[in-house]
Amino acid sequence: MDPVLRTNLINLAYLAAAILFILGLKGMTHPRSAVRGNLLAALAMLVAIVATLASQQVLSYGMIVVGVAIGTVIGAILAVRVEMTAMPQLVAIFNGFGGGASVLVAGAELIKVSQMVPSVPPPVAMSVAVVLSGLIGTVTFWGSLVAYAKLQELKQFKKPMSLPAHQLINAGLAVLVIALGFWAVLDPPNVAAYWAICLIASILGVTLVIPIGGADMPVVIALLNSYSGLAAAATGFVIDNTVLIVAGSLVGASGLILTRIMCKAMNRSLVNVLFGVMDAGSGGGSDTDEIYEGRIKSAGADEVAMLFDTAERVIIVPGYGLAVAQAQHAVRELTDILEARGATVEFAIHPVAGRMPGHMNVLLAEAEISYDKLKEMDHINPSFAQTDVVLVIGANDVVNPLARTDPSSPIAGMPILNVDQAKTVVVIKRSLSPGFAGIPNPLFAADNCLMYFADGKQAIVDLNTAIKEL
Amino acid sequence: MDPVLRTNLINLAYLAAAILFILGLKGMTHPRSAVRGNLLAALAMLVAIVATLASQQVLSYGMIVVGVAIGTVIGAILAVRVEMTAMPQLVAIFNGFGGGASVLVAGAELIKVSQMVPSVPPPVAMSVAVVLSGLIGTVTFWGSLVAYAKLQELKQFKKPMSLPAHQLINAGLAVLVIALGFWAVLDPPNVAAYWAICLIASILGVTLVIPIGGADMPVVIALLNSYSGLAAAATGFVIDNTVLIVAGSLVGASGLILTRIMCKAMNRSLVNVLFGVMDAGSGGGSDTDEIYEGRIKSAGADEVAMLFDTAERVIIVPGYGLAVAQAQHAVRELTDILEARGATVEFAIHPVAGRMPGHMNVLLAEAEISYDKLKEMDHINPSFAQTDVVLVIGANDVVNPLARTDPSSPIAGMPILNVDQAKTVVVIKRSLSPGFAGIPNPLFAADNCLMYFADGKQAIVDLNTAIKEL
Amino acid sequence: MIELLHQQVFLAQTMADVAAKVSPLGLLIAGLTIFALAVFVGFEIITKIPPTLHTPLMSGSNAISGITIVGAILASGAEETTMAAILGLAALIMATINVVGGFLVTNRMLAMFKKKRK
Amino acid sequence: MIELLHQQVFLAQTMADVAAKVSPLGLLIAGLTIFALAVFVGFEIITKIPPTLHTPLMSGSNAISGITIVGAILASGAEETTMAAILGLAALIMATINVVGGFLVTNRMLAMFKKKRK
Ligand SMILES: NC(=O)c1ccc[n+]([C@@H]2O[C@H](COP(=O)([O-])OP(=O)(O)OC[C@H]3O[C@@H](n4cnc5c(N)ncnc54)[C@H](OP(=O)(O)O)[C@@H]3O)[C@@H](O)[C@H]2O)c1
Ligand SMILES: NC(=O)c1ccc[n+]([C@@H]2O[C@H](COP(=O)([O-])OP(=O)(O)OC[C@H]3O[C@@H](n4cnc5c(N)ncnc54)[C@H](OP(=O)(O)O)[C@@H]3O)[C@@H](O)[C@H]2O)c1
Repeated sequence: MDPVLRTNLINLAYLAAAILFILGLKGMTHPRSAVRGNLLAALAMLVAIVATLASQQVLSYGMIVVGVAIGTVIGAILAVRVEMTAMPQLVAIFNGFGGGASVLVAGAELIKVSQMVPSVPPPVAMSVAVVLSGLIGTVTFWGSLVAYAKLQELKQFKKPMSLPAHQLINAGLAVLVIALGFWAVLDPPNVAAYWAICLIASILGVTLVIPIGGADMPVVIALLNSYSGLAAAATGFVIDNTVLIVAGSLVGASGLILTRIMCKAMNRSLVNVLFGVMDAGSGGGSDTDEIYEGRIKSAGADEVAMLFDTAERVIIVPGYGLAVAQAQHAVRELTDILEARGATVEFAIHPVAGRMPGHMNVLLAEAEISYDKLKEMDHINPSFAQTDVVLVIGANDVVNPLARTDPSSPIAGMPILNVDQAKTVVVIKRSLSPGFAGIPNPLFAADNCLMYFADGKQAIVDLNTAIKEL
Repeated sequence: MDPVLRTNLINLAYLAAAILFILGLKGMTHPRSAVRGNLLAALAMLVAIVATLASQQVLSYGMIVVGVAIGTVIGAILAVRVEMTAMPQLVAIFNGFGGGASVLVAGAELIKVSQMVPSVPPPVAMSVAVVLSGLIGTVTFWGSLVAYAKLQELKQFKKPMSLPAHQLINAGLAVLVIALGFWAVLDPPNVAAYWAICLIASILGVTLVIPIGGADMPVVIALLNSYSGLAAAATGFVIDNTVLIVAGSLVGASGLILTRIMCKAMNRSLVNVLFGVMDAGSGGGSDTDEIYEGRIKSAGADEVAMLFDTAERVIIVPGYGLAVAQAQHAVRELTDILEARGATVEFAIHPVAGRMPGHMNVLLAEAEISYDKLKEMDHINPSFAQTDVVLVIGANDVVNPLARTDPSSPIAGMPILNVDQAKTVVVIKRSLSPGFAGIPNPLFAADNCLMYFADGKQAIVDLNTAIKEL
Repeated sequence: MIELLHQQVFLAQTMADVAAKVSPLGLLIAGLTIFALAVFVGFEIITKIPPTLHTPLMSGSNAISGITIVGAILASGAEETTMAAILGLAALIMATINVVGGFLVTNRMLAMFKKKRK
Repeated sequence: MIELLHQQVFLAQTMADVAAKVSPLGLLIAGLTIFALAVFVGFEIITKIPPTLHTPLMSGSNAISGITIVGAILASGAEETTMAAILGLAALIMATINVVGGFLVTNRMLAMFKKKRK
């Protein structure tokens, strides 16, 4: 085929792919069209890949087949095998690989250019794009790996870690990278400088993410996701490819907005998430004792079961502890039992309950709990006052009245579920230890609150047995 | 300067202009940023114009100076002189000129190409774009002029007019235009076909708009506005110019959405607006007599003034008649008088009161009535029940309870202002004749409703005098 | 001219790529890409606009559609055949009226809202 | 090759225009235009997304960022120097994992919501 026509047809396919990507992303923002949106985006990717395979720059298919085969197998196995609860980690890993790929593509192109005969220095714009690809992509790669390790709760990464003079080290590394960047741009093509940038960016990726607490990882992943989009867009500038630029900048922009939305839901600023290492357990100590002392009423399965005997309206508030205990199936059974006894059961879903957005929805959906039982905060808050029993399972911060009353607390201003207005509140958790925000919870000391200390799953299983025996 | 660099710098300026246009349009969608948005868009235009003047295609500036000077003077005079109430017409005229300009630019380019030596047929894409520019631009031009005539209430255009077999004629013209279009594309460059297309499109522009009622003109103008954007975008393809494509398609898309939003606010479909000639006065006759007979209580200025003597809470409902009577300043005075007497006065603004969106806001703003007295429908509807006197000035359809009760009426389903819930309603209009929808209004026959028959302005002036004499 | 071209093109671009980019189809594709993206931007921006702003928005975006003034300037400054030049001048006058009048009238409308706001 | 170019270019385009379009700065501008528009689209689309969809959206858009697979294919199919080819293969494997895994896992997540909906 006429090479000009061929190139044009490929570009036309890229245009189609770009439009499909946009439609796909648009679809993903509405619950009803989300599945179709994802499929559209996948179709877009397929179109782009097939078009690329037809390019005259592709001379041999051997390597391509090998690479795609290996990647597909690994990706598919990971995606199909993973537990629902481990999804955030997996997304982090995938994201890191995307960033890494951008780095390598830009590097390969730079090597190709540096070996051209006759040697012509590449245009400035290309050199800049190469540097950006390398920098952003590498930070994404290592940052995502650290995020993975934290979410997977690998021992070494469990706690927020910070080196002495941490921000100073980061600043030093950043200055170093910028200097190397100037070198690479002013003396192109410069393969050595490129790898040096990637090296420093690797360290930077680790030191940037490692001090951030595991619970903030969803925000970090959203941000790194935005970065991987930007890295892809930069790579698009390097190899002058429209679809890379469109798809990359789509993801870059939407990731940034998503990051902001997530920060807002937690009532924190992005700067605070990234640099304001949260003082785990601050203000604990004496405060805690004061609040709890002598006011905690604890109960066992049988006592709690009695409460449910007469309850007509029950609301269950799931939290991070439900995910840790993997109690969703037991909760499903509890729901069935209560409904069989004639009670109405609803779930109150706080927007930041758990450790990733929509965490509770996914968990409860896994246990096949009907979607219309899950109520959003604004929707269900007015009805707590008419509720007989509220069962809080492994939630803490999202039901902490300090958010309303103590303007100095780290969750001040965060809207919470007003469970304290119910007739009786039962809280299932293993101890009085605090949740993610590291602060005590006066709810536990309230008159209408009963503590049921146990692992979430065991507690519910026992409770189910007890109710059946009533 | 190096011609390549010069072209590139111009394109860079076009990119800046495109971004400014987007930011400007974005700004215009929020009340607080609207002024700034408009200025940004104007700045964008300036950047684009200055960049174009630097182009090496511009060989002489004589004609340009003349053209810009004439256009600026005319445009500025029209814009500064126009009465607030005549703005919709003016926008229609401006819009038509934009469409016309696109037609002429595409025509000029076509002539240029047709006279090239050696003669090379232009690419298909260009021929198609030329045809689209001519067609869409011409329809926009003539359609806008007709819309202007209707809004200006020129005698000949006052009523919806329709020829016998009107839609058939339109269809015939459309087929003819398409045939000519094929000729122009298949045998390029074809100047004769182009002008023929423009001729037929001129007739089409008139016949498409002329049967539509004057009150639907805002929707038609929004649609024609979208067309003029598309014509500009098509012209952009003709002369291969990015900023024309970006700005044109921005306007094309946003105009289409705006059209849909406006149709929704009137509870009608676009097809209904464009082709469903509204039967003015249908269902009038006997119905009207039945509804009104013996139930109308009419009052004069003095009687109405008595009502205000004791009223503590007054709501004024302005409608199209207020604009016709130019009563806004008198209303302002009434407000001042009532407030001086200790009453609270608010204005209930229905989204489609008047004949263009925001019509009432603009009118009342002109009379310097404070912005926070103007309440939107959803906001004020619950408070009618606690209101002593509602004063309806020249509004009819927007307070017609038939919208709630009669599913066969043309305004069925349109949300209305629930003025009938107030203690007393006073309606100022000249007669019992219907409003835009052509239907009777049972409100006028309600027990708590007083009719005050007079021209809107005179009525308020008299009322003001009467209240002062109390 | 061809040397000019040659000298400006970075060699890593294959000649076929270059030729494709400036071929009629290539230009069309580049234009369509921009068109499609701009249409999406336009659609997405005008989602939840309050009724009060419908008229100013209409008038403001109408002024934007006067961008065709760019084409009119090119046409009337080209010293082409008389016919093309006359068309260009007429186009320029019309487009200028649209642009100048459009922005001014929008500003007047919006200024009215603003004044009262404070 | 130059003839090829010549023959494809429509003559109404001046040579300077053509040269500008394929010059490094011209390519950058074309890319930036697309970049800017796509950024606006991205910003505008993700405005009012419900929290439930945050995680699937994150995962889905993450899969989209695997578009760099296009670059990886070009790099690994180019029969270039060994070094570039090895980098290309590594890039291709990583990008494929991102794309395949990303879309699959997103689909799994979304399927969970959907099943219950009915
Ligand atoms: N959703 C998101 O996107 C997101 C992202 C980042 C951060 N966050 C933050 O995470 C927090 C979420 O609030 P939350 O109320 O869901 O959780 P939380 O405040 O972190 O509290 C979780 C509670 O679960 C208990 N728990 C842990 N393992 C358990 C087990 N096996 N059985 C029973 N209980 C167990 C813990 O108490 P014991 O140790 O005493 O059992 C802990 O107090 C918020 O502060 C939010 O800002 C959310
Ligand atoms: N706002 C928009 O964007 C828009 C666009 C298109 C269509 N519309 C339609 O327009 C209608 C607007 O409703 P509306 O209640 O504002 O107006 P309306 O229903 O058209 O009624 C206006 C009333 O004002 C009276 N009137 C006319 N001139 C007057 C004068 N000089 N002094 C006193 N009264 C005078 C007329 O009665 P007399 O002749 O008896 O005096 C008439 O009944 C709706 O049906 C809407 O759908 C609105």
